[in-house]
Amino acid sequence: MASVRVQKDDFDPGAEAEALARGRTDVGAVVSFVGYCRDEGGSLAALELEHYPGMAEDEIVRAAREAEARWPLIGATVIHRYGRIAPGGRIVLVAVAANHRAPAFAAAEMLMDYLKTRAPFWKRVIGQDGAVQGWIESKQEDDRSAARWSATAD
Amino acid sequence: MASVRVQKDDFDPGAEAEALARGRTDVGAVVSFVGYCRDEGGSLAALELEHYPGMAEDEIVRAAREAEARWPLIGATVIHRYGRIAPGGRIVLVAVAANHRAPAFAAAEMLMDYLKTRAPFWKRVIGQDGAVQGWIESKQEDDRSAARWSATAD
Amino acid sequence: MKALYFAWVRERVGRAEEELDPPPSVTTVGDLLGWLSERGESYARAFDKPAGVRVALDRVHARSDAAIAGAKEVAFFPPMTGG
Amino acid sequence: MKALYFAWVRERVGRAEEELDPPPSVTTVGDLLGWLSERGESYARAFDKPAGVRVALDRVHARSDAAIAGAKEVAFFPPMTGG
Repeated sequence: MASVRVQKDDFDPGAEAEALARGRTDVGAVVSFVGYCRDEGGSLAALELEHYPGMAEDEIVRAAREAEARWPLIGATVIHRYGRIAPGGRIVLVAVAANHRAPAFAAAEMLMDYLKTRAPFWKRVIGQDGAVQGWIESKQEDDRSAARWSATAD
Repeated sequence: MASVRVQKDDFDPGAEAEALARGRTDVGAVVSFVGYCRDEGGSLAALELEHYPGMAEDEIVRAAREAEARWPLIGATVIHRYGRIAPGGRIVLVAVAANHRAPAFAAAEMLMDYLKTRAPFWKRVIGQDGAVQGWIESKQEDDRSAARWSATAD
Repeated sequence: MKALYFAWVRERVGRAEEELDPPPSVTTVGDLLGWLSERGESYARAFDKPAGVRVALDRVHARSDAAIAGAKEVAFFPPMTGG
Repeated sequence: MKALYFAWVRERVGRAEEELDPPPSVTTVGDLLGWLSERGESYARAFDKPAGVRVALDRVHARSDAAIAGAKEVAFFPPMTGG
């Protein structure tokens, strides 16, 4: 049921979120998350995102199925970009529609935690001189955040 | 810092959320919530929202200040409509921008919980025959959800 | 002080606002609710379950034990159902 | 089996993909990592801290003790940093 896209192109977050509710009267809540490329300290020309084609989509679909099994969702859209993304550019969208706000918030947070820790994407830093400055390291904080969803009995 | 609007007119959730990130390179995350008028069982012509002008704005501003004191937010927009809203129509928007996703999610959830339990709005049901069918009752579940934010030591 | 009534409190009282001039013995929000409930049948209907009615003093939520001294605007309404 | 390398694993190995034909004694993901680390300097650099390298079998995350029998595609990559 979830719509999952892995693409180079930018997306329209508002249109994606609204599409989940349009023409329906059972949707009470749409939560959407947009992740942007941040420039930490003015030295970043771009982030370059590498991904594992095929597995990236599969892994996001698995995460979405887990969310759907866990909460009563009406719809979900996940878009993750790859390639070069300049500061201020959009990287990822998670949008979730549900009857009520609690499942919509929880599912959106779970999907983001899973995207961070399980979807096969890797970011590296391109400096303003055009030089590749190495791969961004994964954060333990993200692992802890993702562990919330397996630690809970619910 | 937060932008708070109480209005009769509809709003554009995508434009509001994007405005928080546009032209900036420090925003890493924008979480937005849109609440819609649901039709529970096909008998609803509209919800009619009454509010307390002046206090509604004040109370939302107070909630936004609490969120800003609690988490490092870059921006926040809250819009709450009043008047008649048909099934499928938008009622409320909360959009929060932050460096990272955790504070953006937490602040958006807190703001929604506070809007539900502390902002002076009251909904009543207008049936398909045009008859007023009485006031919607508040939910204990909403009070419990809002209590999360005072129970936490953080 | 100016009193405002909202939602079913407004409907039961039969008006949206009025001037109130409570006696000096009425010092708290709780006192005010008790005094209002004795002003006649429509007020009794609105205020007979005082726990069900919320009160704001000058546009800030106030508890039953809050002092009303100095308040210019007092509002009475059911638990909120916005969002 | 077809091997794919991503991010700094790809850079250290010096290629994005290749065919692997491990000996029958290599039965688990952990065995495979050990075997690869002994294929020369570039592989040693990529696989010397095996805990740092994640593995997927046929596009599903696999732990060190997972059996590789039957897998057509195995991928090696650092911890993920998407989202």
